[in-house]
Amino acid sequence: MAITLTHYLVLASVLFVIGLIGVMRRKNLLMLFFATEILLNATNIAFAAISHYIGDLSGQMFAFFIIAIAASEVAIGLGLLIVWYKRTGKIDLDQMNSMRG
Amino acid sequence: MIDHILTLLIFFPALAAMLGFVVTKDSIRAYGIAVAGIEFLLSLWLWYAYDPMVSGMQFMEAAPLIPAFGINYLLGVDGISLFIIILSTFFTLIGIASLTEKRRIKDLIITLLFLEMTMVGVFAALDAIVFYVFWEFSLVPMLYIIGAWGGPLRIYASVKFFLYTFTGSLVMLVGMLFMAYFYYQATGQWSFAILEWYRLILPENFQLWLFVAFFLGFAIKVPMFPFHTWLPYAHGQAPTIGSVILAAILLKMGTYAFVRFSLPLFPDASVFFMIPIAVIAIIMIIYTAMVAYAQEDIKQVVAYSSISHMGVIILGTFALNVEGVSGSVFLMLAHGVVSGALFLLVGVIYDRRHTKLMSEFGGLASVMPRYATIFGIMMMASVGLPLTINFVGEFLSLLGFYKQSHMLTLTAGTAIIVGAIYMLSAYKKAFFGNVTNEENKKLKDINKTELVGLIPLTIVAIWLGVYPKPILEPINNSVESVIQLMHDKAQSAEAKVRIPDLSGKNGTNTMQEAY
Amino acid sequence: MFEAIAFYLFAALTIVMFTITVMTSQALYALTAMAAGMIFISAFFFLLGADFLGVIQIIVYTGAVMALYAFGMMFFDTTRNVVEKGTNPQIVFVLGVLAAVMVVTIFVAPIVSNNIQALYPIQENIGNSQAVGMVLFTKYLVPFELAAVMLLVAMIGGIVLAGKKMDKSLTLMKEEEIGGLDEGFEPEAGGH
Amino acid sequence: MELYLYIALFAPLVGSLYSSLFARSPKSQQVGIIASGLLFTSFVSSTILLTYVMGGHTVHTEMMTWIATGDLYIPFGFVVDQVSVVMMMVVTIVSTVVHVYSIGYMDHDKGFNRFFAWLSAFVFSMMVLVMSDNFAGLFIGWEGVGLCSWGLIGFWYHKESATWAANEAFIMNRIADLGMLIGIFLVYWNVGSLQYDVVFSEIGNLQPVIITWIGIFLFIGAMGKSAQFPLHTWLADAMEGPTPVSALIHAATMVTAGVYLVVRANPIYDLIPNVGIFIASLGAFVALFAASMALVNRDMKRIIAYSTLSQLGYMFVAAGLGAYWVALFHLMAHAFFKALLFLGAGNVMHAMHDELDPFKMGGLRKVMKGTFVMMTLASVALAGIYPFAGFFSKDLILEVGFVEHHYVIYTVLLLTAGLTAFYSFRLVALIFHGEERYKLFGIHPHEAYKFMLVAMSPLLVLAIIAGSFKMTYFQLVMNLLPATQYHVHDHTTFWIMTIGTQLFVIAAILFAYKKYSNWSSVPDGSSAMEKSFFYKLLWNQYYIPKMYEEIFAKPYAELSRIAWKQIDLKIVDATVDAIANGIYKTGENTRDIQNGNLSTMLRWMVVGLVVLSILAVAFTVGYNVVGA
Repeated sequence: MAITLTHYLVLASVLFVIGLIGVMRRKNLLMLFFATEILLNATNIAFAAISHYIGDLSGQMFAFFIIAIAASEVAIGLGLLIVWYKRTGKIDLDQMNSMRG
Repeated sequence: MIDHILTLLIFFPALAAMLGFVVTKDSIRAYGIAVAGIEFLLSLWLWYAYDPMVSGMQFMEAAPLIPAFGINYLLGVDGISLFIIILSTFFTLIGIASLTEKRRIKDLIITLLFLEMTMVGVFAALDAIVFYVFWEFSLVPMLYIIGAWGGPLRIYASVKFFLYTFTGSLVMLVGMLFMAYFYYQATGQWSFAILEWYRLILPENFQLWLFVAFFLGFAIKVPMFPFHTWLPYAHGQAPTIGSVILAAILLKMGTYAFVRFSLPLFPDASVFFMIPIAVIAIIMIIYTAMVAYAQEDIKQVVAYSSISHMGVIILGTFALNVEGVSGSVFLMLAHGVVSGALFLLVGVIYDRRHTKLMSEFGGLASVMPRYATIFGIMMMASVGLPLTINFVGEFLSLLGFYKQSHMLTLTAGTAIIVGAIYMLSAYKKAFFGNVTNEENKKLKDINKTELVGLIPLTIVAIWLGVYPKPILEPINNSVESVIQLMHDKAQSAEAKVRIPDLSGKNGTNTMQEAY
Repeated sequence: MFEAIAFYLFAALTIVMFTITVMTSQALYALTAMAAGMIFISAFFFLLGADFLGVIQIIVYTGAVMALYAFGMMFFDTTRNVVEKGTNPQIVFVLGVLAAVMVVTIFVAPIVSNNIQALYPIQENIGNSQAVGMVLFTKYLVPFELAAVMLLVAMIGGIVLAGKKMDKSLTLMKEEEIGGLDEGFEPEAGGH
Repeated sequence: MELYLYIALFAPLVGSLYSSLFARSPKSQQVGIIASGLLFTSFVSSTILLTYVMGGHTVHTEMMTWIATGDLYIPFGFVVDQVSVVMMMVVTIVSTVVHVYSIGYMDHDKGFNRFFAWLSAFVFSMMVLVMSDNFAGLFIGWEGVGLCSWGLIGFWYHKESATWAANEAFIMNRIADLGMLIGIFLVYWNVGSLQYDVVFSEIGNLQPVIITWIGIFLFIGAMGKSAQFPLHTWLADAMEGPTPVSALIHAATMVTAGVYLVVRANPIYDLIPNVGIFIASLGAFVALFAASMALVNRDMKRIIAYSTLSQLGYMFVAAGLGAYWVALFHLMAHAFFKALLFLGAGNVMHAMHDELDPFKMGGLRKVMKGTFVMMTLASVALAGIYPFAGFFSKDLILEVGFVEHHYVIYTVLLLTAGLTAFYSFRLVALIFHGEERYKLFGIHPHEAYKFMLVAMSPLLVLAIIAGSFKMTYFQLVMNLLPATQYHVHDHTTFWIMTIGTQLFVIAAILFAYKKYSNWSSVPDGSSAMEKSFFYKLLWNQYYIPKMYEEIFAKPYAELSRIAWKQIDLKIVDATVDAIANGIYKTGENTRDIQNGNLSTMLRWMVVGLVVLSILAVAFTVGYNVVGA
């Protein structure tokens, strides 16, 4: 019973769905960030798996860049989060409605 | 200088308009007349230098704009565009000379000069992108004229005018881009030059789609039924000068573009769509004539009559033979002169009474006889009486289309009946009968400023009706080459039959010579 | 066989960990579960022969990112249960599953039709790190540099944003004082 | 000779332009005199041309190109041949007389100068019509006379009825002109030219069905101008115009243009005898139809107008049966006596202060001797009594009908001849004989100016002697028209027919005199006759104008209103606005998405993701399916 690409992809999508559920469920901004990390990781698995099964390194390259982006995102996101928290004392999504159109 | 006369013609008014900002308010009128006069003389010079025996483009100018995509600044005139350019400069001159507007006259004249630039640009452009740019630019001054000097509903009218025509031309732009892409696929090079597009022979299904894309842009501009509703609003709200330019020149852009783009680029599609378009044209003719008959506002009568006449122009264009297309091009000029004059005339009475409702008038013939006379002449020209300018165009357009369809022409011919009905009844309501309204009893007859505009128009309307040859001949030569080009390019058997072959005729230039 | 066992094991673990991350109401649990999940993911990378990526995953994600989150959490009240307002979990679920199915199909479809060809084939005789390095510093040099710059910018940004008024201890200050820290902005709520 | 041609053609135009210069100025006698003088010049030139043409020559000249495009070439070409010269003579004679007469008739009118501008313009158009050497040129004149007719019917533009009648005439003519135009198109696309000589020499090569259509459409044009049924209503209404206009345009010249067209296009109609029969039948019908309406009418001018209509029917009978020269001859003779009749009626109107009801006149014989004599003689000529002009032309048409074995037509025409005599003399008797009923209305009639009577006298002379030109005329036109002599070969039959007709007509005259010469009261609609169905039917012109009003005019107006208010504003425009509003509303509604709540946004993001994924899958699968 060899593990095929499909296995990995299914896993990746399951993880992605978990991430999505998190994204939709969470109101706490910090927890939301966690969910996005899950999304990114799910994609990473998919990329690495495709890369492996096709025999092309490009997939891994993308995974690297995703990691880099995730790192940056965390840095900036947390920074903003802290500023927001300092201002309002809350990190609840529902109360961030200053962008109301 | 003659080599760059088209560039001069296009940008001289624009430059003059820029300078106009520093001219004082008192002298702006004289300045405007002078600029428009010089421009008009330049266009006459263009006519003088134009060789009527050559059917192809003349005074061609070229300068690269974006060479990578084959977008070039290409200009040129042939018999089809030459006279519309002259008509544009002529009407700008007349419009400024007979301007009675008092509000912010400086802005108005500058706007008009800008408008003149765009109009000349549209008719002189031989590159699709340049054409498109001028085409869209022309909306802006007109939007401003309607929006700033118009009647109470002016904002609605101007926005409607702008959005409507703009939407149509966006579809047209897509068509142009695709056309250039197709050219790229066929030749490996990008080109937006219309003359180079002429050489392409497109597959029939492409022709159909592209034709529709171009058609939408043009049809809204013309405006063809059922895209016409912006026009009555625009005319109803626009100041006199706006209506005059709109009816005389801007509408012609659509019909001109049909002749310039649709026919030579898509001969098979033109034949394919000939009957449906003719049906639309006939609906335009009869339906809008009926609507015109029901109007209470004399300006709306003229506005709807414009649409009705544009239907005849479309019909002539899609006759796809020399008689019909020459007739429709001539009718563009004729309708420009006549409808422009009629709008000027309506403006005269509006200036005096500040109403355009016919029920307010009646018996004007005895109070303002000179006015009534000129109005009568122009009305008869509009009705298409022989020896007036409109007749030549209408006669040829209908004659041309008769070759294609007997029944449709018979139906379209009712234009001469329904046209007479609404025009005569409007004239009767406004001018005949006794003067019933006290306010009308002391109206002053037409004054010198107004005559400055109307007399030349009257002369032109009759002169070209009696002796259309100086204009008809160059038009005929250029149209012949377009028709021959269409015949040569046509693929379907039906198109080969419908579009006559002129190559056997003496003195007709073949496709290669012409373009 | 080993591969299959490893895959299923780690797959199960990852899914459980991430589910905890998403579902728990304790921020600390979430953080911890996620860190564990990250490490389990690196196992897949090793399984797939992407050794370098696996190492990076552990170092960067688990080492750096999680540490950052941990620091970040110090600012917030983490002991309290995170209260989420009710959203309709069914819709959430259906949408999520749907999306996942789509994603799977998207990825699988081209492979079924064998449309993908390797641009940068993995060479068998050299190690993964070496291969990665060759590709990364040749074909992907510009994106790599850009990523580096991005990281730098993010770092500076993070410091500037979070580091403002570091000299003041927010935990020791009174609510009114916290509110007055940002000039020009009115604090909307009076703390917790 | 070309010089004379141009003089004959353009002298009226010069007169018109000259008069229009003064159109704004108060009345000045010289305008009328100069215009008349120029008309006379035109007449003299026409006479010179006539003598030239009688010498067996024709003049054909091309002034300049008018329209030339593609294969179409239309010049301003003019031809003076045997047919057109006859028309030119008729037009110039009658119009010169009418011009001079108008100087007196329009004496007190404010629009005196304007009147001459229009009138001369009309003559110019008419000359173009008859002299043109191609169909397009004919059409110029055709529309030109229509325009002038519009201007002259509506000359008193403050009168609602006049302007209405003017518009009616113009529009009705336009309907017919469309037929004419289609006929021209057919000619062009089948022959390739509009020049008469080319068309007539090549018309035989066409398919019969096309020739038939050409004939029909050209005749539709003729029907409008000559007011044939069903386009006849405008002619009676056109009597709103000044009387000289009625004399010139609506009796002598313009309305006969249709006949002229058929005569001119005789090579076409020769090939399509079926259409000819139709024309003749319609003509006979109109002759009777119009005469019947004239029987009861109480408007002097309308009676004469119906009489004109009836006579036009005669002409069409002749033309339709191929006796073109007879038609043209009757056209000429009719022009003289009908114009005379109208001008006489004008005198009466003047005398009666624009009263038109002959029942309110009576006994005018004593005050208006000259007019009385002229109108009586004109009526005699109209009735066709030997040796007046009408006898030679009208009886000839009867003979044509007989010889060509169209006995129904013959009978109808014979009956109509009786009716004609009756209503003509009913009019004469009512106006000039009997009691002086006008006194009840306090009118003091007076005879017209002397010079007006003098001006009318050439017409009188011609109305009397025109018949004697018959052979000269025949010699002249047989060069161009089929020279068929219409003689009843059997002498006995001939004499029975001639004398019988004469007796019948005279009996009708006597009956009219007997019934009306002692009329004493003004009918008020109470008599039994006036209540009878037939009287009402005739009085209301067979209810045709009313029917047109109900069937065409009102529905058209209503439909127009619907087209504007319901379709244009409520459907077409509303659709456009609805699209615009739809876009606007979408914007308004989707604004709520941007409520600033991040989790809502996130949810939308997921929705978008799902949609995009579905699309991607659909395309991929679709691509694979199609590609495989």
